[in-house]
Amino acid sequence: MMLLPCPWCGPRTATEFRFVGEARPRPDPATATPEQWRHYLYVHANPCGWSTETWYHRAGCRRYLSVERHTLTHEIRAVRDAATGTTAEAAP
Amino acid sequence: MSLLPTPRRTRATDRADAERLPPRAGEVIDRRRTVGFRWNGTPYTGHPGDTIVSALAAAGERVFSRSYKYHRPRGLLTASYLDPGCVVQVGDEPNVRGAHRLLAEGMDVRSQNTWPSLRFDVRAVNGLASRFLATGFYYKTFIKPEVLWPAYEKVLRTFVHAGEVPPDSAPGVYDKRYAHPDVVVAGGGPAGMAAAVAAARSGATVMLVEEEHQLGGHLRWGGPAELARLAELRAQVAAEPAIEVLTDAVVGARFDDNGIPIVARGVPGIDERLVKARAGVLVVAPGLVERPYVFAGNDLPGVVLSTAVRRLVNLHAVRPGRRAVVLSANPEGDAAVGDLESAGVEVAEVVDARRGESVRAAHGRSGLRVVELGDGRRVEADLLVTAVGWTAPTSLLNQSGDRPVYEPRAARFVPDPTRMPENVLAAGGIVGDGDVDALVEHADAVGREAARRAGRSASAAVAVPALPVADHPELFSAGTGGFVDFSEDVSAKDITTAAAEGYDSVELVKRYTTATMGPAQGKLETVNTVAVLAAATGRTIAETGTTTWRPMWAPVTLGALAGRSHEPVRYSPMQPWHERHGAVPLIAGQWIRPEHYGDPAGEVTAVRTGVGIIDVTPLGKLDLRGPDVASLLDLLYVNRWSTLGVGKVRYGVMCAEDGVVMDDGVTGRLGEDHYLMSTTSSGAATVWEWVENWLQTAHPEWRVHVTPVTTAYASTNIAGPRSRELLGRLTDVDLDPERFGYMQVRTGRVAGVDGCVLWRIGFTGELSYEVHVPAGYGLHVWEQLMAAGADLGVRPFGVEAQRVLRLEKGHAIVGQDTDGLTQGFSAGLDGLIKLDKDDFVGLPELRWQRERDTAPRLVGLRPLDGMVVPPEASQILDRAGGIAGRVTSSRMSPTLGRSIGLAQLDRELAEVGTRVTIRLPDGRDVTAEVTSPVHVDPEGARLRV
Amino acid sequence: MTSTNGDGHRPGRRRGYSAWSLLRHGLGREEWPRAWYERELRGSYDAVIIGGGVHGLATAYYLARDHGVRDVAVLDRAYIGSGGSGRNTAILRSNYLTPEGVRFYDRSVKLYEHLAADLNFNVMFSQRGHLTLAHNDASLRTMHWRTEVNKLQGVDSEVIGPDRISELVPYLDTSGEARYPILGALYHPPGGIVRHDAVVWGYARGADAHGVHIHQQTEVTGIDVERGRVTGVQTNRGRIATPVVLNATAGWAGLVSDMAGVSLPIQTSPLQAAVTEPVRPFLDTVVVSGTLHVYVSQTDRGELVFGASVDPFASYSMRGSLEFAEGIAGHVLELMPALHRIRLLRQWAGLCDMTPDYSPIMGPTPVEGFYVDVGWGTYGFKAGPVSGEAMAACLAHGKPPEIISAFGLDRFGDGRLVGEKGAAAVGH
Amino acid sequence: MSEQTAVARSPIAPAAPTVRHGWEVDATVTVGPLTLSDETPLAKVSVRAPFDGAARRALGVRYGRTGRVDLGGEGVLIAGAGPGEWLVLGAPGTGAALVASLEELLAGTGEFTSVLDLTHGRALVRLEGAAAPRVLAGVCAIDLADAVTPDGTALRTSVAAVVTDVVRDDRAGVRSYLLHGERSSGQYLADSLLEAGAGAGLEVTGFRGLG
Repeated sequence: MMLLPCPWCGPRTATEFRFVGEARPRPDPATATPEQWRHYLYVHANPCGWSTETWYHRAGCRRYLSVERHTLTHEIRAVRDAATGTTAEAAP
Repeated sequence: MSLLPTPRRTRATDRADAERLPPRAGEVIDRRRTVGFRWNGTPYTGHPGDTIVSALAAAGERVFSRSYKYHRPRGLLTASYLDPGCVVQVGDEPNVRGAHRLLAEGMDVRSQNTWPSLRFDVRAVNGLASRFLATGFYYKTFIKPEVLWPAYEKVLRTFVHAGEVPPDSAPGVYDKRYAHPDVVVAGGGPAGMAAAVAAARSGATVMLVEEEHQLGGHLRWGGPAELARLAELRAQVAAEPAIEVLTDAVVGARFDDNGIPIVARGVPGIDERLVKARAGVLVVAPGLVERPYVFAGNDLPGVVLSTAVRRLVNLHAVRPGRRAVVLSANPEGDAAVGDLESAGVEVAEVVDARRGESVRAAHGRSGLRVVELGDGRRVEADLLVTAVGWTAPTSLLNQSGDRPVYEPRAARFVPDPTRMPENVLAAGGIVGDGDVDALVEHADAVGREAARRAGRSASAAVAVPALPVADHPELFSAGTGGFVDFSEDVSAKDITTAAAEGYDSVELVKRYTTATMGPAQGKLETVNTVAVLAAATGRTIAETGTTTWRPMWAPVTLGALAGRSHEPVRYSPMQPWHERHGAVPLIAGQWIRPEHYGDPAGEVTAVRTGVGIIDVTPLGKLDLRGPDVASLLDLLYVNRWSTLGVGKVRYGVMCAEDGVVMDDGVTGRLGEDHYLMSTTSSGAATVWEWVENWLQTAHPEWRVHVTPVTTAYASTNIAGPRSRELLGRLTDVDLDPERFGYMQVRTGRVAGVDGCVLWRIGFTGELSYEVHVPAGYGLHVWEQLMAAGADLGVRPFGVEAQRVLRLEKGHAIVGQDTDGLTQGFSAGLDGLIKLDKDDFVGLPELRWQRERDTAPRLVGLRPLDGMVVPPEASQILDRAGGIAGRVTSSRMSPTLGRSIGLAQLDRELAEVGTRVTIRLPDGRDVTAEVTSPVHVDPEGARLRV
Repeated sequence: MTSTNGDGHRPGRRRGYSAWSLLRHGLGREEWPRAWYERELRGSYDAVIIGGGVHGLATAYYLARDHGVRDVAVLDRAYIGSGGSGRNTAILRSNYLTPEGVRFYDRSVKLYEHLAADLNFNVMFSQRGHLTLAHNDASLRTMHWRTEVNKLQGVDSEVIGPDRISELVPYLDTSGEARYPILGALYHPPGGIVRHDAVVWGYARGADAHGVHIHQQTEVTGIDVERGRVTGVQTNRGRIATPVVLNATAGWAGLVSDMAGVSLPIQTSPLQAAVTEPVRPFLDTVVVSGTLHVYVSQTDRGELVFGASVDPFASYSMRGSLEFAEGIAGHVLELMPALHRIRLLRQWAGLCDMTPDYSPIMGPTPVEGFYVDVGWGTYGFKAGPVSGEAMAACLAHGKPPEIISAFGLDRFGDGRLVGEKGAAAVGH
Repeated sequence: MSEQTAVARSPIAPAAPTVRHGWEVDATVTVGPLTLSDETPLAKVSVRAPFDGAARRALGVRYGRTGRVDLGGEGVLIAGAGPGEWLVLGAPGTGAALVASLEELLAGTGEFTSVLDLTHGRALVRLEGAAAPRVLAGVCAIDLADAVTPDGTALRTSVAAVVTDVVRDDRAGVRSYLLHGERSSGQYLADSLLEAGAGAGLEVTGFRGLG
């Protein structure tokens, strides 16, 4: 299994994480049409290539992470804390 | 008259060591000791260091198995792990590689796929019939009549070529561990040893992994110079403490980010160990695999590879035959001639392929008798040694992303260095050719570079010298037939036929003929398959390409892969009491909890009429602190929370963004900025992650700290009309209903334990208190409750009684009375969902669900015959006989003395009073009336006493 | 759509396979005819089917055979059956959860039962029965639910207890002492296994015989859409003009649909599988445990074939993982402890196009002439014949037949999902 | 109101139970070189605060490291268990006092902080001995080499498939790991370690405390 370089914990096997999915903006629930809302619920870009995703490090720091990952090679080029934006370089 | 001696039939013990040679310089057997074993029931002996097959060969045995499809006799071919003819059953263990597995005292070795015996196998198919078993024959036959196919299939299954696993197979001992070496070297030949030594000297930790039982590779069966070099390299390895040597072990695969499984046998006390290495750099140094030659009769016992002969003679001191023909295209073949002569084997003919000489066919019945040469001459021999070239076993390189390319000049595939990832290097024969010095020099540079890339030396990139490939004639097939895949009984003709039928790409021919799909994973077969296919299609080998090399390198036992079982189980602090009091366990996810204590109906009655206590520790609990908790709750629950006062609890339901019901529970406000949330037992982990998800990704500005405290508290629900009386005997909290009302929370001391949280809630429909005590005191408090309530008739109750109690009260269980598509208004939540809130998770979908008002509803159900309890999942039919819903919960109610249920039912039939038809599993239909979900005490009077 | 057959090839059945023909070929030196031919790639076809797996080939076969539409090209970027069709674990069953699903897969099993005779190609469908084990109350309840829905649709399913399970599969640990005790099972006698490649080849041979062109090593690089309708496809071998395109590319479905500007509710994830060395046959039925994420069957060659649930993240990688092999081995041994000495021989992966409700997406799209037969997740192979039959009708008539009407792409916009998650998640 | 003196219990069943500091503990004493002890009676307090602010400076420990400090007259071990998350271990029975001291310590930071006594919510064991890394390598994927995880390292990872805080806390130069996790799987965790350590001669010993 690939290693995911957690900005807080360092590289860990992907099994320590939960894949949440492609990062998608949430439409305004007050104004969203059914089409817009269900696009948000169901439709994926599903690229074969670079994808920006959310992962949760459930067996480690328990932080939600924003991950840029290549879906074919599993190369990872950027990981940051979803809330604080912290990267490995900036983590204490 | 034959030049060959007639085999003499004697008792096996008489023949032990009959073919054993005088001591050899490089032999690995210990002649001072003998090892006894049985072969097909007959006692044999060998020496420590012998493989099963070398011991049998030393006793003069030459046939070790029958082939997969045609049940042809098969003998030794490679004398290595890959040997397709030497797969045997050892005791309980099937498919043991007899030419690799070391002999052990008392082994019960049997041949596989033979009936009634290895010598006389009735399924053996003669040459004529084999034409009908040609490739693809299954696809073309047994088509009609259809009804007969199952019968045909049964017969086919009896042909299976394999060992057996008894149902009472004795347990094995398997181990698994993680490792983090800087460098893993796959292959312990001269290149692997040199690379390991160089890496270690550069500061790296190294795992050196060798499939055979000793380091050394081909040096082991060489002459005095090679043996001297071997000793020197072994000493260098032994001198490096940073090298961990694993023999009888293989690198199984290379996965993402150098995740490398290493499978090791021969660890004392352990059948097989899986080392899960995460390596900085992988050095691939498996050497080369000698390739068989394709010609008629090439599978006869007595037709062997040159490396096999050299191993047998030099490592095990076994004379492989009496009279030999050697087909040689390379120095290894030439060396085999020398070995044979030194072993007293008459070399009748050396056929030098470099001079255009060739072998056409081998003849014999149960073993080789005559070799037919290219020039038409027929030579009597019991041994035909072939040395026609090499296969580069590139499997680990392919798995690393490399695409080795065919080099016709060398007649083999070589790595493409431009496609190798940074963390993988290759050394030794897989890269190129040279004498030992050249191989070692190259590997030394590779080892130093590996250490550097693993971050263990700060030096500049190491210049790795080139290792050129030597010329070698392209010799794959004599064009006279013969087998391409010995394990699968696939002939050259099969490949040609398949190509002619349209299965003309390498992947299709593999799938159609099953060539390369056997236990050797293509290491012996792939290149010959490709070569024969290329010839059949008029393409080059490079154009034809190869099949994918898939993990594992060598098959791994399920036991080793599984390792120790890691299936966490969770217990409440009261578990010892439950076990002592006859609780019937219920496995609920990781939790083990009491289902009942022998009488669930009695437990229900105790709660309705007196008092009962249930261990509800598994209920999920989250401690929430901070000024923004109310905003969080308003977002996650469908109902309103900002109005909840301190000291109050409220029931809440969470939906997902698609409006589907996700979880429910009560949450209490313990202080101004302090709440305790409960979730379902199974939803505890999911809800925690869900809460964190919204906090971290949507509202990082909110100040909320979430801490899971599920098992910080042992939770007991005290339920029943006398629950107040019982609890009052043990707590200093004022239970007066005027001051501690329904849906309120208090903290205080229970049974001498401080810091307890008391909720007055009513899942059971009775007056009840849920007491959460610091978990270490859970057992103490439980025991105190049982003791203090003895005169009140307090009874423990389990999950089953609770299910009945909540069903009587009409409380839905998320996941049972709802499913993966049930939205809020289909779960009986009409009164709870606040569509007028600005936002909450799932709001738009619930708004639309309300507007459509077409979704199924959760209803109560009472069969007209109150003695009939429709099993849960019984379907409810509409008037046309279609499915209109299903019974989601159903029990006999001890309180009402009749059956009651809950159901998901189509909107049209969901009005109270409607009569519906339930189809029971036994096919009968019963009529039931739709009711309110609340069957007992609909006014809630019992809760508010 | 009109029926044409431009290259003068005579459709119909070519010389058949039988014991007699085998005898003839065995005794003589007569060569077998090709199962299908390499045809010239033409500049236009009445319909282009992207994806040479069982779905694409079956659609082409039924289009030509039942609807007379023979001017059809099936394109595959590698070789036929190179995707999910050749990578699945070849389990067939119809014991689904929703009435729509049960009816659909039941039709597929019925077609499979007669497929060998229909195609004159033995696909070795072995109806050895299918057991889905329940290890807890919740899954036992789901098994009952499926059973009742199945029975109402005329599908043979029942819930059986540990004793009967033990009779069917003596190697299972039914002692009740296990960490995951076996409380019962959904038993589905018509379920079984089939030779997956043979299904692909049989359909390819049949389609070819009816005039369909099969083009391997032909990769689609673009789809031409003008004014809202399809006009052709671009390939690595040139452009093909066509008014009708079917996307039957499973794991790659999203990428191909994107070429036509159609977004799909699909996430691609690998599904891994593995096979052991052969051992003497001891396992007659297919055994599935949803709780343990594992399914096991034994082929006529004696190999045990294992599968699991999809990898839990989006990926187009077919490299596989060690964790899969460890997990599957651990779970198999939880069920059948005696198998610990059997060796895992080989593992591989295929790509699954997962939908939110674990039901497929079949039928027209907002782009006229562009049809999808996608969203096959982990259950595409089971549905090969019925999908081919239904999609052929859909292409021929321009609208989906009743049997797939619940599976339209528009259901996601309308919020009408078909909840198969409970039965399909690890429902092999 | 009737009550008996309450005894607190660990989730890990003791071989030779006795009561100390109000907790039932194991009286077994082993002198072997590789031991596992149940340290659940230790007070365990969780602190939450911004990961890099004044609270962190006040605690003196960053994520991934440990520190031993004196808090309200008690020697405690502080582990940076997560970003913005600290685990404070103290002597049995000091949980409430620790909460008070920590709240006082953090009050001046002006940051949003929480202090929570989790003594009863967690299980804690100590694996000690030169061979401890070998045992742990059977159930934990972390590289335990000195260069990667030296003494004073705190991390969280999966141990035998259970999420666990792994705190390296060598004693007298001997390798020692504190393993801290959710309470109800404490017995499972201890059993898993004993199984993984069986070949290395792992033995159970009684409660030791922080000393």
